Amino acid sequence: MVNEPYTIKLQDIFEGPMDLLVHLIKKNEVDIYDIPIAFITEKFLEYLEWMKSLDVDIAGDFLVMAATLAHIKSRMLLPSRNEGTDTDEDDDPRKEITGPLIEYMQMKSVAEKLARQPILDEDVFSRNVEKYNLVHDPSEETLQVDLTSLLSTYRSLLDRIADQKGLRITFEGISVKEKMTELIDIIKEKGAVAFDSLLSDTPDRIEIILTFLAILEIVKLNMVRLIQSSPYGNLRLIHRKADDARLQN
Amino acid sequence: MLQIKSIIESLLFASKGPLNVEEIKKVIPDAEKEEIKAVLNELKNEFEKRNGGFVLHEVAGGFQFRTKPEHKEYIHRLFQPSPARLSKAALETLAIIAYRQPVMRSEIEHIRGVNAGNTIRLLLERKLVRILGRREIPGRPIVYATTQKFLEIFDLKSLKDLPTPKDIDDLQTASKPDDQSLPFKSESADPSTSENNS
Amino acid sequence: MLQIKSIIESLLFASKGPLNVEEIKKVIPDAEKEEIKAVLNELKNEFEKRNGGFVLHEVAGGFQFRTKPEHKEYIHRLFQPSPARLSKAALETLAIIAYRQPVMRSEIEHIRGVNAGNTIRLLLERKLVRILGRREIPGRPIVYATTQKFLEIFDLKSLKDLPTPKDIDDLQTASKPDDQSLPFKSESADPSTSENNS
Repeated sequence: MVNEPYTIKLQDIFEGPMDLLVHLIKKNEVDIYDIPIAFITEKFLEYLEWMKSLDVDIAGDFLVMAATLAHIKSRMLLPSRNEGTDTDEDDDPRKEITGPLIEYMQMKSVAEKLARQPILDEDVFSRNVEKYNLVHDPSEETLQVDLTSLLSTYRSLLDRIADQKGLRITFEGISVKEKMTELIDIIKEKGAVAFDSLLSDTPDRIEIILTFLAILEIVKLNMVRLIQSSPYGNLRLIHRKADDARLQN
Repeated sequence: MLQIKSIIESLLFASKGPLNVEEIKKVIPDAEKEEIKAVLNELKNEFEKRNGGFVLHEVAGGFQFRTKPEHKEYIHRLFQPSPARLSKAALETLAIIAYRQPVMRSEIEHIRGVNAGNTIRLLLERKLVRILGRREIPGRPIVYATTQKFLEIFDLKSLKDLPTPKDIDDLQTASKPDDQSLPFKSESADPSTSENNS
Repeated sequence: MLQIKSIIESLLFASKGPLNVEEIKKVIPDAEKEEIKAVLNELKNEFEKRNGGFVLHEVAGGFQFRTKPEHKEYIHRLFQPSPARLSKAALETLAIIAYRQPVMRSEIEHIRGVNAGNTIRLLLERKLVRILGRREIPGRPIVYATTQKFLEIFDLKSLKDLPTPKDIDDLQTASKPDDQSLPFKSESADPSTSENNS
């Protein structure tokens, strides 16, 4: 069945269908701009068969690629609609994989070149100053902060309290939070505002909902008072502080 | 082959702690102990004579490169916490304020399980958080939020750009089918490629 | 007062990462930038000439003392176990992020043809990539970029220093053993063309 048995070592298992395609193209010294699609498809399927025979789970990505190749192959068999014109090249169904393949091969070449650099902590070493004597108290140790450390700190806090009863932490959309902060700033500055004036000139539904949710949250926080003078009338938001002052005068 | 002196110097440079003759011998078995000892003393003299920023110091039965004591003032300045450096406690508090703002001190303390007064003060001083206002409930507790400077330091355009724990959790799962992660989008609607990614 | 050269050397020695002129200036405000720059180059030449175990290396926009690649075997023997090497998948994903930044997960998966979630997570954990923000399209997907540490680890002065992808003609012949051993050919392709800034 397979006349040329694969001699692939297990560590050479391909990362994905693209990786396999690149291997087939290089191994068979195929011109990337003129891929013999029937041949490559056959080799691709042979490899899948081989993986199956080893009881390796074939990832869905490989099957998608097999289908894509088969589809291109069938389109190659159809006569070109623009026969006789100069657009033959543009019509080449193989274009669908040629472009992505070139892109992937280029990125692979960059990865290979990167791996050849003298890599820090693998080929060259800097001084190990993690435990530099200057830090006397470990609690005083400072960390370089970045988004990833902020996020992972928050996640580990959530994990830490996950089991505690009576405390429910939900992943709230940050957008409502941001809106709240923004609105409190406005209301604090102006003392009182109408709901309408908090919206942009052409608010979309999301913005209206977001603003409304944020206002409800602010009211819940007891930082503003909400007044509606007539049914369906405009909502007015009054800063609690300003409200107090007015009542006293 | 590399010079033994050069190898020993690189080991002393990269090592976490002081190295003694036996430890070096283990890494360079070909070298004689006497030779290693001689090289260490040679290096020590060389760096002393050089009169640079650091010397090879004999300590705890071994040798270690160390800066000279007279430089400590400058090195302390180098390590002075900049706005981009925070203690673990401060980072935790900042994370809670960032993700749960507007938030009260009691909520922060509830999550962290410890008093947060000092770290909040530090974050206020560093202008990473601000007082947004007070909740009009008994005790009128202060409500905290993050600042513009917070966004600058974390390189965010707005709070909306803050990644959530969910974003990280999503990385563990396969991408959603509508994520256009198919190897190829075939321009013709091909049933065999459109629903296969799960 | 201590010699500026000696101070700068001690700072470079004590610092965790590469230091640039501005950072040194902050610690020694009296020194002129030009002076600092001159001292850095002087030190660099001096350590090169010394031909010892480490040199002053210019990387990621700054200067850092580093051992020479030829010593790695000995240093690895000193530090067992050595850190895990990055896998092929991690390197490819990193190459795509470096070239296409800011880039979405789906774009990475589109190019590699496989799920990238776990690899991105690993790269985030190792601080080689970072979350830059979100793209303003439906779903507001996270976009990724490389970090300063990426430059430090891969010995790049800046992103402009990234290796250029091979020409297609080279890619096709890459399977022939003779071609594979070619050193970095300086490609005619300008790194700032198409691939770099989409």
